[in-house]
Amino acid sequence: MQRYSGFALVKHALSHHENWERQWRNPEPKKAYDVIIVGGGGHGLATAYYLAKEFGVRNIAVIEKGWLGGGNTARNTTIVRSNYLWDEAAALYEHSMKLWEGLSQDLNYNVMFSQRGVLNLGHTLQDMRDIQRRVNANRLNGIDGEVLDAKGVQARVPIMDCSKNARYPVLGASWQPRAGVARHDAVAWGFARGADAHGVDILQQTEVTGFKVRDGRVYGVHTNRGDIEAKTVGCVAAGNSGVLAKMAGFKLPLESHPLQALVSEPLKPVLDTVVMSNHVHGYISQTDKGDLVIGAGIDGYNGYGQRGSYPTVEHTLQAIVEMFPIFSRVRMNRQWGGIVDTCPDACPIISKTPVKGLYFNCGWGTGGFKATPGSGQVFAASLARGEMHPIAAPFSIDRFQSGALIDEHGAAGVAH
Amino acid sequence: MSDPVIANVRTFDTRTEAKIPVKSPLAYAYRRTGAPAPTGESRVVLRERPFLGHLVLRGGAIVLDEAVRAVLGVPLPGEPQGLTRDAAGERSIQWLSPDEWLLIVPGGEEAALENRLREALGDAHFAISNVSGGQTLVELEGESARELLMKSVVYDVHPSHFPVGKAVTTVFAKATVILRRPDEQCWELVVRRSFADYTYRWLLDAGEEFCLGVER
Amino acid sequence: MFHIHCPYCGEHREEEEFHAKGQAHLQRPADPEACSDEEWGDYLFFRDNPRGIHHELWVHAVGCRKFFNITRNTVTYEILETYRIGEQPSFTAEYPDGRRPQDATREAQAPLKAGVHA
Amino acid sequence: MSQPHRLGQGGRIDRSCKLGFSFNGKRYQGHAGDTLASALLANGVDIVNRSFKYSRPRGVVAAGAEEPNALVQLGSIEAAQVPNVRATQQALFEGLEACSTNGWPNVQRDMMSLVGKLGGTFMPPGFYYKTFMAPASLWMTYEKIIRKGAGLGRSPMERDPDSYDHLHQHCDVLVVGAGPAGLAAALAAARSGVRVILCDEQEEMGGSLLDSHETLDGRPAGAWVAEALKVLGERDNVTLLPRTTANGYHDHHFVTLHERRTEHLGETAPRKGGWRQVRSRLHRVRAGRVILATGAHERPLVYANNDVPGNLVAGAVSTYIRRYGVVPGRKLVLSTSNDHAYRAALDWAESGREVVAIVDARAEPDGELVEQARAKGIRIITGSAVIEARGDARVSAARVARVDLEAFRVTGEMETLACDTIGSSGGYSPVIHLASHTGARPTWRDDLLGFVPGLVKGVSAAGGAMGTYPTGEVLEEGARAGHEAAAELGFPEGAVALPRVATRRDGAAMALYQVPHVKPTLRAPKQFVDLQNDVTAAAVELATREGFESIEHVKRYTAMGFGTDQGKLGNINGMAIAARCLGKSIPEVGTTVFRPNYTPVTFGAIVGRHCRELFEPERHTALHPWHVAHGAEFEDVGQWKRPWYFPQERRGDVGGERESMAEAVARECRAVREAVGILDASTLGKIDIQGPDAREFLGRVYTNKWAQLAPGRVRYGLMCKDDGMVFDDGTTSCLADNHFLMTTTTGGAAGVLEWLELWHQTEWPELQVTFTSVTDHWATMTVTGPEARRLLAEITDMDLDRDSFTFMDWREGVVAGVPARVFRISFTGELAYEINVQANYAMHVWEALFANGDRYGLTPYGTETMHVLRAEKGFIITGQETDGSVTPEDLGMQWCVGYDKPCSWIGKRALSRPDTKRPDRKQLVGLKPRDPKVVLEEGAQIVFDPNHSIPMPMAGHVTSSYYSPTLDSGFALAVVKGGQQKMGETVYLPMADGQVHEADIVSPIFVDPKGERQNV
Repeated sequence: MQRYSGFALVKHALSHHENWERQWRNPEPKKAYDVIIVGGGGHGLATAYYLAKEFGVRNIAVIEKGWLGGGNTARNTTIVRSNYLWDEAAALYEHSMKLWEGLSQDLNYNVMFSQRGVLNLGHTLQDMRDIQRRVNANRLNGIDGEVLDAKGVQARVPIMDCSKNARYPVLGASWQPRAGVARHDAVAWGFARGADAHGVDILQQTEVTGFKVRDGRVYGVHTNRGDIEAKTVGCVAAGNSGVLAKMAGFKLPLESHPLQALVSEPLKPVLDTVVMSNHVHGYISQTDKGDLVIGAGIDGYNGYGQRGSYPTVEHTLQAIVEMFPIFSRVRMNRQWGGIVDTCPDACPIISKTPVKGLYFNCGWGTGGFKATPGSGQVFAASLARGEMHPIAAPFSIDRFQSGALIDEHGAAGVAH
Repeated sequence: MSDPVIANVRTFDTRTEAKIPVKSPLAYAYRRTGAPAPTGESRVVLRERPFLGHLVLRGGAIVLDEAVRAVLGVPLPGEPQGLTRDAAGERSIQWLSPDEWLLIVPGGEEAALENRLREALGDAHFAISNVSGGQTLVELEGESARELLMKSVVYDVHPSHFPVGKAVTTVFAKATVILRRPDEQCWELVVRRSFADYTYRWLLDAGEEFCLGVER
Repeated sequence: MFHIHCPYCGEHREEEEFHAKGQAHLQRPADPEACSDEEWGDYLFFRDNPRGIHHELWVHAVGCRKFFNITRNTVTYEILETYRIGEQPSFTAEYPDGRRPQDATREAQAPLKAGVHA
Repeated sequence: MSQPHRLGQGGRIDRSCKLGFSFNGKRYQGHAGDTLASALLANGVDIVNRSFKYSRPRGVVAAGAEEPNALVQLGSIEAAQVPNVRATQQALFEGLEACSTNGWPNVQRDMMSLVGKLGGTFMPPGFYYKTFMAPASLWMTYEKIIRKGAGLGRSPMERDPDSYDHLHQHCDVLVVGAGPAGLAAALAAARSGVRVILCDEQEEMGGSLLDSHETLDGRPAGAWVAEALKVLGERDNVTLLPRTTANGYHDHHFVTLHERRTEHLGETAPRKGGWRQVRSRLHRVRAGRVILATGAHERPLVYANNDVPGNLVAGAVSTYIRRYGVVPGRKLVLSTSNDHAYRAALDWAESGREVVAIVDARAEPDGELVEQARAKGIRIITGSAVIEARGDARVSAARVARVDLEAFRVTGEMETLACDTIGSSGGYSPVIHLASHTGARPTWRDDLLGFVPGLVKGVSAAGGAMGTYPTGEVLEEGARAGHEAAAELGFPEGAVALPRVATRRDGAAMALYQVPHVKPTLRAPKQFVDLQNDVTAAAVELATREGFESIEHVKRYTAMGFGTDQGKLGNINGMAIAARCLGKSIPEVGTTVFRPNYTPVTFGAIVGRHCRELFEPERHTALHPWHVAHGAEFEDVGQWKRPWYFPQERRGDVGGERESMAEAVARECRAVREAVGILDASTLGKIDIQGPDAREFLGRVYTNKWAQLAPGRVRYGLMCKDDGMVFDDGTTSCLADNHFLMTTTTGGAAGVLEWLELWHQTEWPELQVTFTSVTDHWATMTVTGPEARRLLAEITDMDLDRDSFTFMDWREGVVAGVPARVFRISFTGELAYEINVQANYAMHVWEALFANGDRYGLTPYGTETMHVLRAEKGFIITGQETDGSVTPEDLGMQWCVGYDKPCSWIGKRALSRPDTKRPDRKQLVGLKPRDPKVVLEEGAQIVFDPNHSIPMPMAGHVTSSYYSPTLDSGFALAVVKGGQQKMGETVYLPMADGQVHEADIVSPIFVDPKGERQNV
């Protein structure tokens, strides 16, 4: 693999950039692999990367029906944080956060992880109780964070309306300094390049059409480019997980919903942190290019159309203008939608399945991007060992029968 | 004050003939938001008709129709979105859902009406709830009333789609209203009391360009 | 934004008047106490999530307040039909172009499928 | 004040109306009918901006929505700033002030351009990803520097003085675009009487006809437009919306139209007849059928230095001359691969300025316009193209060479032509954006050299949007679309009479996107594909070399098409270049997907009136005015404003400072425990339940039993979802055997009513029961405290005797002359009466209580005091003690669970799942801090072992915590793992400040554990 660095850039500039190598190959599928990962998004590529790099698995394919990183990895609002309420979720996301903190160097690919801090606003007394509860839990779990009052919020974000005149005045916020944003596409590309360098075959434009199952055990997949064998198959297919599970003959407690986001036109820097409000339903940050990136909650119905309802966009912008009245004359450039696979308890499934050798990693809802490295790493460990990694274990499908849900809807309250 | 006729249900006349000061749902809104008087320029005039009798009638259409005809002298609107009125235009009944109607009558008549209906209906399965204190009627009149509504409700208010005699429950800004067209001149909004201040403020704001005036 | 025909109001109304309430034709087990934990978990949490034709429960929340069903394509978002609680869909994964009259007759003769409201 | 490039005549501007404006601080003059762009060109302003990445000087290249360069900052005052306004779409008005969005110290001499020039070679696409990684600790510093270069314009820093609104439109046929296709479609549809909306984004309707040379029925095209608009304007069934852009096409033919109502009049909305107009309006249109008559955008060619000011799209040259009377230069070289671009050279020549040459990539162009150019003596160089522009701040020459497009190379015969303007044309791209929003995929047409829209049911496209360009055919296609749309809706009408248009013989066009250069692409001077994002042909080529093979990857890696123009000019060229590099065809590298908005839309317009006071409904009770008048502080509970506490002036300090919240709450608490307090409880949800099966129904939705509740009695109930988790609670009263009044929490009212309907309508339709909300009908006043009975007795004749009107009874009576239902229920633990009267009488009754209240010490209290008092009694608040993961058993409320009820009520089955049976679930307990002065933090986490290392196992958290004036101590409710079995044990609460509080687990009932006070 060509090393990337400032020096390399200068060197290549002298040869008019004619000698940059491909970042990943475009190989023909082999007949068989040790492990197949279905889904070439951030999580799938990360799984393959860690499997190859840390667990010594050499013969891996990532099967992607479209283009790598073309799903939710490319469609989210790039927020990375780990201030989750429940121990299980906190452990998972904090594990991920630690990987984020060295990811650019590890991948030799600058994913532009910008730890500019995330504010989760509270507008009601119950919001503030929930914030205190979460920040206290985070602290005892070793996750950074503090509770700010309205003045503290105003000091961090001078352009926000923190006055008492607002319809829902800002009462305070939780503040996680280590949280921030990253460049979403670069995460997929960086993992793809890293995995490819370790010999992983990334098979784009290859669609899984079924599983080869015998005696309750998986031994390969059918694809539009022929059958491919493997005794271990990990599905990391986000919104399409339900469709894959159906092919394998079982159901998942998942529903795929549209999630929309939008960007403004590029503006000179005006907002240097991430602001999220669950109560008025909007969150916002500004990219290094100057766009305000804005998002909100999911649409209420199932949808694979990568678009949602217009009122969701209206409500989101109402919330943004309520928080930031100065943005009223700013203009919205573009909106888009993703397909998020949501679980009843707003936590993912990282689990064995009724089919031996077949594992699923899905149900990330709106929280998937920030978990990319952590999810990939614990899933890789689980696939390599045939036993679920301790951080992944609580996220088993079984919890929907036992009732041991990890209900992040409850007091954490904040998605994304 | 309960009617003993039907012991299974407790009726209760929440109104009194005593001289008790009452506050209409819009009373506070006038004070808080202001109430510009209509002028020659006003292309919309707003008028509250407070303290009317509002009853919600639930049950099967066939059973209720007979009783309503007998008691009120008007048929139950059998078609969705139907609104019928008596000859004087003072009493109206509108379709809310396949088993739900809204009766609006002059204030003070509602309890007696409820009792007469209950009598007429006997032991059929039905329900009547008095909601007179919970909602108010707001009238909009004038050449721009329709445009003001277009700014406010998602429902199509074009005369071809919303003829006289129609009534719908729909989204008004971020609240719910019942919108009715009792005659050519006038639109009626049935507004929930707790949303009255919001609805009024919205109407004044959206009606500014039509020089909206408030008749009190 | 969807334009939804409310089968009770008899006309198309704006999506803002409605709330989506998840999968249609879910039936609560007749005897919950007789269910295994697995069956109860299935009833609580496991839903169809098809890519394509889906039967959904909606409520005309700002309107007649009635619940009803929608057959909708989850990819194109085309609404193929709306029908009242207790009625059967004409468009299904089996009959994506709608049931022909003879299909309907045949099904009417067969007992109602499980998971459908009476 | 001269306008060197303004023609003496022609165009649609009003020369008698002069408008002064300023750009980058310099004063200029233009005319009514100008856009800012045409006025700048008229005044000879070449450089309007600096480019985003390389800070290269940029000028106007187009004349409409597709313009990528001419983005300016508008506004003379802070509050009126608008960033990134496209000068080509901004009508000129008197006093307009604009400046470039980039360039320091100014746009003419930009220091950053040095960085661009020197550093440009080190900034290939994706260079960010390849560097700034070492040392890791410095990235945030690098990022700060990178961010300095971010953005185009800037946000205003003050509140918007303008307002916006929405109009909910419904129509049968929506026609987007009022060029020839759209006008014909609207005319045809309107004849049938269906409701038609015709919108157009430009200042004037007419589209391409406004600068056409053609005659329609022998008259100038403009005259036909005027007449068509007159006919349409006179029809009741037609709404004309000029200056209105269809920006988003959503499901089921819901289209949003952004109407700029005052942006052509001034930077803030002027007043009109005493009222302030809205700056812009968003029409939310629900259409039966949609006809897209959105025309086509001309593609520029990609050649070296094609971004130097003076490079324009050929069609824009014509538009400026014909429509605005502006020739954007003196000497033109035209580079084309088709006939229609010849029009630009002909117009240029007709305006009296020099056409140096027409450079045509085709070997033997032979169309009518070619003949006209030849006849005018214009030099035509065939089989060639402009391969490079020369010049820095303005084009000074064009390098022309013979090109072999098959081999993608220059074959020699180079020539340099002195000129100041290069017009280029690679053909048209149909405007397929709106169709693309619907999710329908466009298809590539080799014969048209463009994508035509995919069309979902109910949409049609006509004219340029479908790749049809001859005016006669466009009119026919438009009329057919209008006619068919009406016919599909059931209104067939005879065809509309269309004007005669002479047909022009055009030669075949040739596919040309990137022009080869003598040097290979990676070594040639920059050939721009996306001008706004500074994406070059070399960048696209490099991306494909690095493995980015789908057009989506190429776009993301290079940022192509992510600008505010969404790649209207550049996307197809970029796809063609990627296709060439990969040896594929254009459709093989992907299709082009567009998202709303077609052009950017002001946030304010999308928000409409839903801002400030109207952001969300503020619900008020009938007693709200009293609370305001008495200085209440309010708490937001759902959409309601509830009094939180009533701070009074400090005793003996009239007109002075008011109490703190702690002081007010302590006073209110004492009043209730020692005298009498009053709470406005009107916000509680109230549902009237009637029917013979009402009682059965209650038994199924509540956890506890309802079979025996007698008329006149009240009972508390808990509601679970079927997962066994508590979601609401409240009291329900038996009014009569078949008649109940249910109360819900304030925030849960709507949800509970819908919940009841859900179960009734879908699961138990056989039960005869109805539910009707009566929340707003009743006003509810809670009078509570030891003096409650005596106070109430002052204004009622009701029998309040403790033995006849007992706890959990309700009675009817007259209170202060008003019919009332009075409920003896208590949320404070004190003697309490909840008085319910019709809301219109509420203020009278409330004031009557106060008229008699002084001698009993009547004190109004708010939600905070209510919370303290109920917590002292261990009463839960759903949503505070519960969070969707708490069962009735976790709350220790087994007394409220009917385990032996005959039905399997909602939630019952779930309670026997393994996890809900665990003994170490978090259970509700009381916490008594060891230090009575400590009020634990709500949300504080509880641990058993405070010395454990991080991560520390947590055993629960504090759900409610207050200072109790009654106990003179802090106290709390909490959930603790296995807490009900740990009474008396000590737990620890490690806090952020390093303190570790100790507390004992106690019963959650702190005051009057036997419940005697409420029974007095």
